Amino acid sequence: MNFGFTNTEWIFGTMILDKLNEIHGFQVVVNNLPNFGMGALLTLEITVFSIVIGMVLGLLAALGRMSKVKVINSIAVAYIDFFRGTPLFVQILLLYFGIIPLIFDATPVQAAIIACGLNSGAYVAEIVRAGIQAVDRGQMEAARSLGMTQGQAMINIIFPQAFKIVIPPLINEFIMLLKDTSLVSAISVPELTHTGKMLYASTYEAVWVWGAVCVFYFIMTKALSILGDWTERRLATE
Amino acid sequence: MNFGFTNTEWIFGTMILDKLNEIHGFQVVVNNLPNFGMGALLTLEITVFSIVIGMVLGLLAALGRMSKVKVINSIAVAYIDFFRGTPLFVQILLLYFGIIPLIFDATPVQAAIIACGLNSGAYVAEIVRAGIQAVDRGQMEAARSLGMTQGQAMINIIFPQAFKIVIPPLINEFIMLLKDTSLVSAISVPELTHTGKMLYASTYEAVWVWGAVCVFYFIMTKALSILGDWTERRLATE
Amino acid sequence: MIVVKNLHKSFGKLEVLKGIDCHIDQKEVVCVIGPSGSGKSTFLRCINRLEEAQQGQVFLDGEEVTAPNADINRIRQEMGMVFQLFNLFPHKTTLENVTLGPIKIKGMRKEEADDIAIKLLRKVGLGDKDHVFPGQLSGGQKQRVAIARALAMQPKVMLFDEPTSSLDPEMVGEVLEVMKGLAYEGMTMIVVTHEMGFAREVGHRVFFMDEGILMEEGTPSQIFDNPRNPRTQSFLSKVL
Amino acid sequence: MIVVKNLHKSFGKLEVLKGIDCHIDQKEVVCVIGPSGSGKSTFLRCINRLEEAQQGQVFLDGEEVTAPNADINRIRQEMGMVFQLFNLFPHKTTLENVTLGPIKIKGMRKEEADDIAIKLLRKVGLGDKDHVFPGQLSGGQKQRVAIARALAMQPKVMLFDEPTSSLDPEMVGEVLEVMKGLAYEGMTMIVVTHEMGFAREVGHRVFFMDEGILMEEGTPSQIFDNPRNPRTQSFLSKVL
Amino acid sequence: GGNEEETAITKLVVGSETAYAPFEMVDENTGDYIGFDMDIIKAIGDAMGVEVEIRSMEFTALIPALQNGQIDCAISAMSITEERAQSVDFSDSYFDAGLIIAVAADTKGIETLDDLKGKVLAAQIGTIGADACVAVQTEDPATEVKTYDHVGEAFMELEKGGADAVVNDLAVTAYYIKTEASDKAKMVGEVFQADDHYGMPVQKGDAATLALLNEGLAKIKADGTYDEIYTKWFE
Ligand SMILES: Nc1ncnc2c1ncn2[C@@H]1O[C@H](COP(=O)(O)OP(=O)(O)OP(=O)(O)O)[C@@H](O)[C@H]1O
Ligand SMILES: Nc1ncnc2c1ncn2[C@@H]1O[C@H](COP(=O)(O)OP(=O)(O)OP(=O)(O)O)[C@@H](O)[C@H]1O
Ligand SMILES: [Mg+2]
Ligand SMILES: [Mg+2]
Repeated sequence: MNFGFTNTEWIFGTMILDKLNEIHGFQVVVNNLPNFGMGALLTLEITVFSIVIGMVLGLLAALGRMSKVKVINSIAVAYIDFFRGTPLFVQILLLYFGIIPLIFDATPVQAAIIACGLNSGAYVAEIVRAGIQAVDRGQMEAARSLGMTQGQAMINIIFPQAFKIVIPPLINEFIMLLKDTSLVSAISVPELTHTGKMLYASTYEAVWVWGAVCVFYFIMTKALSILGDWTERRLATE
Repeated sequence: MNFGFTNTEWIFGTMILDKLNEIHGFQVVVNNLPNFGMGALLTLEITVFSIVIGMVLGLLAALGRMSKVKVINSIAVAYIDFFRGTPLFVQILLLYFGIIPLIFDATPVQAAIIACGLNSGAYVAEIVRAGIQAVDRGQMEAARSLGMTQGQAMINIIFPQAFKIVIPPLINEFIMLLKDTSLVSAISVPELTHTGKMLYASTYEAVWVWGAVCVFYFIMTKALSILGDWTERRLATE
Repeated sequence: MIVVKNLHKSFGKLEVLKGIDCHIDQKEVVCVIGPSGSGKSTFLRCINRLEEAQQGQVFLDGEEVTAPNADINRIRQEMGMVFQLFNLFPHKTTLENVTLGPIKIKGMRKEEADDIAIKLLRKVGLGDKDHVFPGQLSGGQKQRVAIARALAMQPKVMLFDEPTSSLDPEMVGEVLEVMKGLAYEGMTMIVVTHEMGFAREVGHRVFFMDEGILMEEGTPSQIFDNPRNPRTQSFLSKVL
Repeated sequence: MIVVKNLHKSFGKLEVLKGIDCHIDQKEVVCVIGPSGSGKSTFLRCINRLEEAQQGQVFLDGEEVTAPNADINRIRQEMGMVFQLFNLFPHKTTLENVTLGPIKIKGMRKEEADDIAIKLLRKVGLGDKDHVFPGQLSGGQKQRVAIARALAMQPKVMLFDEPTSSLDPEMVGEVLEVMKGLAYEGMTMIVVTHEMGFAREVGHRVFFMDEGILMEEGTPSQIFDNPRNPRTQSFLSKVL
Repeated sequence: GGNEEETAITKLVVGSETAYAPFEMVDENTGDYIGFDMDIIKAIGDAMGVEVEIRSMEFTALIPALQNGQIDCAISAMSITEERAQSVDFSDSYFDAGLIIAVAADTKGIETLDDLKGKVLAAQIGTIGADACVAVQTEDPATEVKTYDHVGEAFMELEKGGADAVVNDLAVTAYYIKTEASDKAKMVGEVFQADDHYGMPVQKGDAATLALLNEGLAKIKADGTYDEIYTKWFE
């Protein structure tokens, strides 16, 4: 059962593996692979829920930001400015320990999703706004000159085109958010980074533990960015 | 001494202040304003040093990324991919506890600057690359058709134009980095977030402490983004 | 049919239209010429209120287009507009580009709109391109689709803003042909153009604009053969 | 002076030049005409190797431009190029645009380069615009600066790629005037253009290209008045 | 250099997780580091004539920082455990501690470690309190353990109702309830792991620092300084 390797390769491979197995940090990582896996899964879960919330909030905030109604505009601007102008890490602590308890009992995971969702909403808002503004002005003019109302033009002409423009930066935001979920480890959400923290606190194997955590994150972000490139190419050829 | 306020305003103002003074959290924040200030100063310091390192590394990495020499290109790509593909938080822990001690004795502040500098270098690299590529292709062709070498064209024609394009996203990266320095609180750098953590642990005033920390960050990022807008406007009119 | 009274338009401090007065009769083809930046596009865009004039009035068949309470979306349906850069909707097929207005704005049934659109596409010589996206068309084809799109709303007047100036030379002809056809069918048209040949052959009247003022107007032969205004003379000497 | 032998160029699968052979004599003005996408620009750009041909040779005064070991940076100094979109350096004044080549490439002293540049700017009618940035110039002025920039390298031949087609009509004349002047001074020129008037008046020979092939060549009167190739005939019928 | 060791020590760089009242915390009015541990190490410094510099860091960072030589010793209510003793050397014990369970004031039915099975527990990452929680979880996987960078965050979780109990050092929990939560939380059951003692870790093999700490500790215990400090913080 050499799995297609030559004998020398096989011997060499097993030798390296034997050597590795003698290293404590390597054992720690291998033994905890299931834990890392579960942490990564929760990381993904939080990311997906957050981006969904972020997209809804972001769309609303973008429209609010472009609205001519003063109050709506101010609210949207304040929301976007606050969440883009302060660190997510501090937002998480403020929301989890300060604000959310005043409103309702949230589990750490719920709080994490709320915090990350609110934060990414602010970034998505700017992406959406940029996307809408990137649609050639002539498109709106052509639609209006046919006799469409502002709303009809938005829905039929501007949004469908903005959608395409917005996809690549949205995927990028997705990737950013995935990395940012590492911060919710501070509120005891047992995601990937928290898994690393626990393991590190009991083994002190910094290079191995944090190295392994990096590898897990890298695989996830790489997969997303390949997906992003693929989508971008597909959109370009369409 | 009413500082130009009317009597009613003055009375009303002092009343509010009296009420606030009765609140524990408010007192905590007011008493610790100097500490927040010092934390904010260290935050700025780390940010400035990191962005300088980041700009140098970023320029090198961008050139490496566009180089046709395979080895240089691969190194640049690996560097950029790793630091953009994993969370800064984990990078900080990996570097501070794992990698840097293998090389030399770094203080937490040094380690923070190294970690943030390495991280921002990867992002700056992509900004610089995008900036160079955003210069109209015709510029390179015009320069080459005069008889300039690739290098002469880069230095005389492309870089000066890319520079202008790159300034706004660089300032944006500066702002991102300023917020990201909140993460070095994990390696006990007594910057703004760490100041908040310590104060929170002894007072449990989540809303006041983290609210105050947010305000400090917001002031700094807002100042930077106003500076950025101003620069952008100046560049546009030039 | 169209009456313009004392039209003024500024962008910030820049006064682009300095009081335009004119009237255009039904079935008349008016060509607007003049140097770059003289305000030709702005004039056209003020007529259907893509730009809001600061002062002055525009009337279409006696109805004031510039009135604050005018139902501008309905009025615009009666004024088709064709742009220099086509402005086709890139995410829709040519057929959808043409039927979008009738269906979404007029609430026409899809089958009926398709019928009309196919006829219009045939008329502009693109009967076979109905399921193609604008990205796959040449410039001349795009502009012809844009004309069909405007015609689909059955407008009373057509406004053209340099419809051929972003076309490769060998495509200019095919677009001008379509416009000529329209003119002969009796469509009222205002055409901003640099194609002096077209203006001379098809235009009933030519307006020469410079620096926001309608400097001179007259029949093509008056303008081209006997320009009285020195500005007109100097402009024509450069472009003819 | 310039000899082109069996020039082939493809972009991926798209064969753009399918074997071009021609020679251009000293002091000759050759105008290249043809429909959009026929490969005119590519032909010009292969001559100074802005595009690398896959096959075939180009010679300038007997020296092989396309040789792998050719000192292309020196050779390019002898072939001035003017682009459709001007490609002036926006961060430099007009004077700097013109002196950059002589100073940086030829190592000329700044004073000397300034002298030459001022003379050239005067020659193209822009003696007063030396300290202005390109952003403040009109299209026609930009193109004239671009011509001065190319001339500052004292080239043996000038290549023009549709130098007037992104200009407003009233600016076309001023650029063609400058080119005409150059031609009369005996500059060797290859001009890709849609300005048939210019080609007829100034060109010594006209090349008609279509689909990557040099379909027909001859004197202007041969090409414009008696085109033999049916493609030439059909193209000219559209644009004249 | 090994030779100068005895004469070389004029300054101690001391790591501490300054978020563990009453052992170490930030004075909410001045921002200074205060607490039992802080007073002890300063007294040792005074007694031995060395300068003391406190460096605030995460609890989990203390041992790595010692190993890397970033700090000379730590004082951070750190229990002397076999596991830790593999990585660092500990000074003599300077405090007898033990773990206690804290629950919300109105909680009934939680008295012993056994009662914690199946409950939601909160503790600080890397502490023996967290180890105790994990031990409960190992026995009954239905137990949920929430861990935080700082114990204060675990207490907040209890206050918010996000946890049924906090397992932590007696003195710290007592101080927290006395100063912050006398109406919100209470301690239940007996102190356990009472053989738990706090020590000051130094880098493995750093005999000089260890000697200095032990000598200083002996001195302040002998001259009554230790008792003064103890009274100040715990009575
Ligand atoms: N939206 C705008 N904001 C500011 N200035 C504008 C705007 N639109 C046009 N202008 C300015 O108004 C002037 C007239 O512009 P307009 O487009 O009407 O000229 P034109 O005669 O159509 O020129 P061209 O032949 O180049 O199309 C120009 O100076 C132009 O820069
Ligand atoms: N860099 C390139 N990559 C791929 N295809 C190209 C490239 N440059 C030109 N082409 C294609 O080669 C063909 C010839 O292009 P070229 O620009 O030489 O034509 P042209 O005769 O100059 O046309 P025009 O009059 O529009 O300028 C076109 O189909 C064009 O799309
Ligand atoms: Mg115009
Ligand atoms: Mg071309």
